[in-house]
Amino acid sequence: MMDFAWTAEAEALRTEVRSFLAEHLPPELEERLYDTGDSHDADFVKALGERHWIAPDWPRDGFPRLGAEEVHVLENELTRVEAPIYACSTGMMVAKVMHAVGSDFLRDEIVPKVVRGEVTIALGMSEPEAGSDVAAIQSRAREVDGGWVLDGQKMFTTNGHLADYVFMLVRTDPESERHRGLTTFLVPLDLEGVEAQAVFTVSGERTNITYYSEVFLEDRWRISEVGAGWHSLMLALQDEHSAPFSPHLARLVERAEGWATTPGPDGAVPIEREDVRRRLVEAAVDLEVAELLEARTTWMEARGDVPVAEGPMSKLYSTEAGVRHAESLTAMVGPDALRSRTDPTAVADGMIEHSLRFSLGMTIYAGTSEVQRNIIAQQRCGMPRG
Amino acid sequence: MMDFAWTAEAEALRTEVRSFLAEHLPPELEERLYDTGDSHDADFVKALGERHWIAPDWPRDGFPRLGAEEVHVLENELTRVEAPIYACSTGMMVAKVMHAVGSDFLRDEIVPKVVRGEVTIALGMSEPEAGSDVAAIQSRAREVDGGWVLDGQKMFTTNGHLADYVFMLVRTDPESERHRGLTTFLVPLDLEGVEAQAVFTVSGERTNITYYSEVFLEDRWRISEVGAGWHSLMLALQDEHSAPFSPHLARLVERAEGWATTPGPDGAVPIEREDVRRRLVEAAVDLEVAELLEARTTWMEARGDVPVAEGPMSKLYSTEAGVRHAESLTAMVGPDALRSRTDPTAVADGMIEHSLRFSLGMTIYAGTSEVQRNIIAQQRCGMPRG
Amino acid sequence: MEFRLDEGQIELQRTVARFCADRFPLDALADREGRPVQADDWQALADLGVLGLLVPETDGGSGLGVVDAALVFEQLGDHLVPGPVLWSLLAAPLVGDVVTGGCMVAGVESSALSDGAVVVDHAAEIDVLLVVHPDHVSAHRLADLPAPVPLDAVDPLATVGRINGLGEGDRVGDAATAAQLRLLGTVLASAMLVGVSDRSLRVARDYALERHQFGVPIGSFQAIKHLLADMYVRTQCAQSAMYAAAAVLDDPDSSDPARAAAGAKLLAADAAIENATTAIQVLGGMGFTWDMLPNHLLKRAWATEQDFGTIDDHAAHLGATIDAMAS
Amino acid sequence: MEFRLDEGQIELQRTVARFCADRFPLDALADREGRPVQADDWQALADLGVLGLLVPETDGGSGLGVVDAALVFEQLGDHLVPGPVLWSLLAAPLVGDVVTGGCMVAGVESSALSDGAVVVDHAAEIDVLLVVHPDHVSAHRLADLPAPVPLDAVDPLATVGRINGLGEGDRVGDAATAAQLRLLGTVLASAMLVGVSDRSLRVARDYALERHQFGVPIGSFQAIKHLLADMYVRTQCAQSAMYAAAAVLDDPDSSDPARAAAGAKLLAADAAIENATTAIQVLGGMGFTWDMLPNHLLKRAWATEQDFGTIDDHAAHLGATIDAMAS
Repeated sequence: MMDFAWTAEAEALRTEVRSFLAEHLPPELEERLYDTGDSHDADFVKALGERHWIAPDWPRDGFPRLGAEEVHVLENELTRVEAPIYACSTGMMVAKVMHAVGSDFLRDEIVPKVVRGEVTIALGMSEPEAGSDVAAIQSRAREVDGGWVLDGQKMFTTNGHLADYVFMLVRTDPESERHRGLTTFLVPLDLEGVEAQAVFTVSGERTNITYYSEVFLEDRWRISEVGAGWHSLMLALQDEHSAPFSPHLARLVERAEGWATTPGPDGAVPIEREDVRRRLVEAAVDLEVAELLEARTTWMEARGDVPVAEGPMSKLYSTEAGVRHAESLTAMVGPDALRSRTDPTAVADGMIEHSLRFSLGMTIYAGTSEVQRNIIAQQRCGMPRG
Repeated sequence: MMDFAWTAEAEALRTEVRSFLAEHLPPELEERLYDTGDSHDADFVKALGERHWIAPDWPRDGFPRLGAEEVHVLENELTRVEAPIYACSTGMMVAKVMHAVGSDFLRDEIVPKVVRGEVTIALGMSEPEAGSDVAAIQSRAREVDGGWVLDGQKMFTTNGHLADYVFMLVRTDPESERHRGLTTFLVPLDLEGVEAQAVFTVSGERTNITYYSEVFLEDRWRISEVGAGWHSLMLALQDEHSAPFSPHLARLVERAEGWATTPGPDGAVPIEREDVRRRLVEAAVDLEVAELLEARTTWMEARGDVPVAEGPMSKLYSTEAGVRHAESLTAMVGPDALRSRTDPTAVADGMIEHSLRFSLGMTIYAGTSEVQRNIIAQQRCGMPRG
Repeated sequence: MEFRLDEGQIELQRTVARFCADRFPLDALADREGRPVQADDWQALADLGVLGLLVPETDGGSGLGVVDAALVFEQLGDHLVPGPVLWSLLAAPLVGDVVTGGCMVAGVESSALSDGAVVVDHAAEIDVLLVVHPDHVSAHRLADLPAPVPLDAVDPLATVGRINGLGEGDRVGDAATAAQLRLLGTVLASAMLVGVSDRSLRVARDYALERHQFGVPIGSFQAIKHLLADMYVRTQCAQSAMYAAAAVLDDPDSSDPARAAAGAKLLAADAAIENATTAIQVLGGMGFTWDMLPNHLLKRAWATEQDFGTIDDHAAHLGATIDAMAS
Repeated sequence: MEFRLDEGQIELQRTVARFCADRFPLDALADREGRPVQADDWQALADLGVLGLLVPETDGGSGLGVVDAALVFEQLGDHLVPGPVLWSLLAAPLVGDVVTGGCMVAGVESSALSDGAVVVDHAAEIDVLLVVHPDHVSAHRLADLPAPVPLDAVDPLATVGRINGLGEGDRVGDAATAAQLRLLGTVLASAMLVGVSDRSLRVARDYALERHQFGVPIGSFQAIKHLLADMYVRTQCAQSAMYAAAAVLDDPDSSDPARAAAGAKLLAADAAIENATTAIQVLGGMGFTWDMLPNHLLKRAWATEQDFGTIDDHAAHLGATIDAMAS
């Protein structure tokens, strides 16, 4: 029998998460994150870790292991309010790789700290000449007495200025090409020779270019076998569980509805206008669909299926709908919609303006819409590669 | 100085063409063409030929040679009312090839008849396995005493059941591949072994599959040198002057405006409704742009420039706008829009319904939208082929 | 949460798919153009239990739920099954002999009325015309009505006629029944449209793999791939919303049935029209010929979009109830 | 018919392009963020004759036409030139010292007024504020107004301020002048937006050729090609409509200037926003960073869409005059 309702446990968790957020994500913290563009807050992450909400599907003494539906609700609630959890996701992505192929030191010393929210790990994969085509990387490490010396440069090291470590993919065999001769390391970000240079995005988040110049690294920080870096990277990416994207659309709709149901300076309530209702309905219908798609993906995960094209489909649908509706709802509000949050005359607290900018990155990061369409065509329509 | 007005000569010609149409394209003929799906009428074509309007840029004693702007106006007016001129266009395409590479017989006997509207020529290029990729054709001719024997099958031979000849591209060297070993012929359609089987399109036009079974053909019907067929085909296609597409959009807009300004059964005039005005404006703006683009293409031709990407751009813009607005204006009219012209209860004489079906073919024939985008990207944005 | 069909449902789906493929083969569509529903086909549909799906077992039906019926109608759309199956199924609990195939029913919503006349699919073939008014449902024996005037059908696989004047008819349902019929009709029309979307995708996909250009299947070209990916996404979205709406109709307390049904119809009609149109584009010149499947899929999509509220109607309904959507 | 620029126009275009590239280099945008207009830049613009383009030669201007001015503003958009150049140009015939660069003018349409306050680009930097009312034009010396309250600018290359209360000001134009300023402003804002569209296309094109993935330029992929083709078409359409509108303003009897201007603005704003957005998508992760050109192009497009009527405003205007469009 089909059943589209969430479990009672999941609904109970939703309430719990919301009261957690009311306590741990006060307006001041939200404001600071907005102003700095940071995607991380150490206290918030520690509080999450104390509830075992960083890796809720990971076994830990004294804590229940959450089911897929509960994990979904937890992530949804956190994402909807833009809680600073990105360093946790990246940390757990790397923790799972270390758990699978890392040394005892990494597995026993580092992984538990990630789970508890005590340390965070940024990602160092992309390079100026290696975006989607990761195999084109040029950063390198050469073996020296007692360890390695790293040189290179990584793009988009989000949290590179706040995290404790960065997960680095580098070329250890200078003669090698493409996927061969690569090795992964966990690089402490406080080592000498490491530098993070701020890069701000259109939506105001801070990411970094990180530079590595003659960085000496003990061998215990090596994650993969020498030359087996590509395999360990694949382990990280294989974790098909993708972040939910519909909460971003939900946030936009919520803000727009808030504006529409509040009387304007002339006393008129915008939602009485037909075009306002039309635009809101279009967004609300797409939001319901996006949520349904994600619910189904969650249900597949709960069954142990791999949603190999469902994740891409959800991401494609939610993020493209996000762009479309951010534009439409901006037009709905009119010129004032473009004043930003830091402007005292901003409409809807400037958050429709922020959604408009934010939405443009969503169709790019974590695989562009073009890449998602290729995956869907190949995986679900049986089209040939290339 | 920029100047966007048509010449006085062109405007005078417009008036002349309109009165010609009033005389030679009476409602009964329109209706017969609609019912049969034919794209040709011998009397109409003869009347066109008498005015030298089949090849108005072709020298002919006793007639002025029209300039690019006048040709444009002539074609626009004819296309807008769906006059049966397709067999003239295809005929002239082939006449130009015969003029360039054909024998004296073809040049002196056939070409003038095409120009005068006394004979028509259909195209036999596409095959079941060779659409955009014409070089994949399999129809063949083998040399015999005194001529050739043709075998094969051609798709989309529009007017194949009405025209006098078909322009055939066949493989004359059975060992050859792709572009080599091809030859072009002018095949009289009344020869034994030629058969035309009707294929109707979604918009109700009749095209044909033509079958050629052991058709004996004298050598005088050969157009190209043996093996030089590809070159002569390229000559035909190189004629970059493309048919105008905006008149189809103009026809749709005109019909929709006619509906919108006529009181409905309840006495209300639809154009008073805001959504009706919005939909009409969107279509009218796109129509103005489409006409501007075509005017500029015409102007380039008049200057002797080759509008290598402008033709594709005009076609892409006009035809995609056609699909979009046919859908939008159908929704504007409501359920009744879908009753066809032959239905006594039809709205707007069923012609919005016809535009809806017609528009879907426009983005396919004469190069799909995908092909047009490739051309534009390569020719005007400098993108690499392939 | 459970998105999977149970075993009975999967079996039902398979049975109907096999039946349709067997009795209404898509490679013989030309034979069906403009033809009335064949008596043996109608009897076979009745024998299969399609017409009595929602009638309780005690009354000779199958007593199944709306989700089950939706599965069946997805298949009917997928195979372009002809005839007023949906209206007959809706009428089955209200009008005698429908379940057994002895009485064929078509219908109209009273909103379709203008100057007292109605345009009805299969008008000349039916026994009874069902009219869903805002506050009641009436049934009219064809024998008591003026003879239908034949019109051109949007969908060439159907016939259509205009009936000038209905009279009173028999009152066979109250306002609640009328509302329920409208909801059921909306969801099951959506199911047919999802079937049309999915078939359009498969037709385009098969062609993209078979047809070669420049030595490779045209499905290797990114432009074609992306068209197919978008077709897939549209089908999946419409299907998810349609199943969800069907489930809400089975358990009306779980959510708002009118809202769910409106959303489903809107998405399913859009998916069917867009996908059939895209199938024409993918098939190119061949796709634009009358006898090929995309033409028939598009016509069916256009015709079914009109039943139980157009895209615009449902968008307007959702707009009017937007306050309920605020989350 | 003549679509070609004459030699004088081509020379003008080249001169302005060279000037902009030299004085406002796009690789040093970061230096210009949030910065007021520099006095020497403003003087240079005046010296080049930009501010007096439409002022008769007898009054110290260049006495050029609207098409010429459109060519210049295309370049200003293309190079993201800062400052209230458009408003100053509009004010030049009405307010003293503008042509020589001695008086900087910004402006608002009275439709922008709410609760007596106005939001003005470069409010703190100007000498005079021009207000275009429905039936007249007024000029207000900044010195006589309350001090502007700085706000965040949509376009980081501009500053913006709120002025609370305007008073009466001096009447410097009648209803006809007001109407003419609105038309000119609409067309020249369109020209700037066409410049932004075209620059967005060129940025995306260059990146698509330079950036390699899997061993080939990303411009080899059909998905990227088609994005670029659509950018090209949008730019060409907007440019054609914009030049046509400018030509109509130069020869108002040839067609309806209000309708032509509205169509141009609608198309140009859409092209600029869509192209800048597409440039971000083509440049991928890099495109989404603040310091890269696409961000600035998009911000300029958003900001300029608001000037002299948004897309929606112009669509509404055309809708209201639809009867004139019926052909």
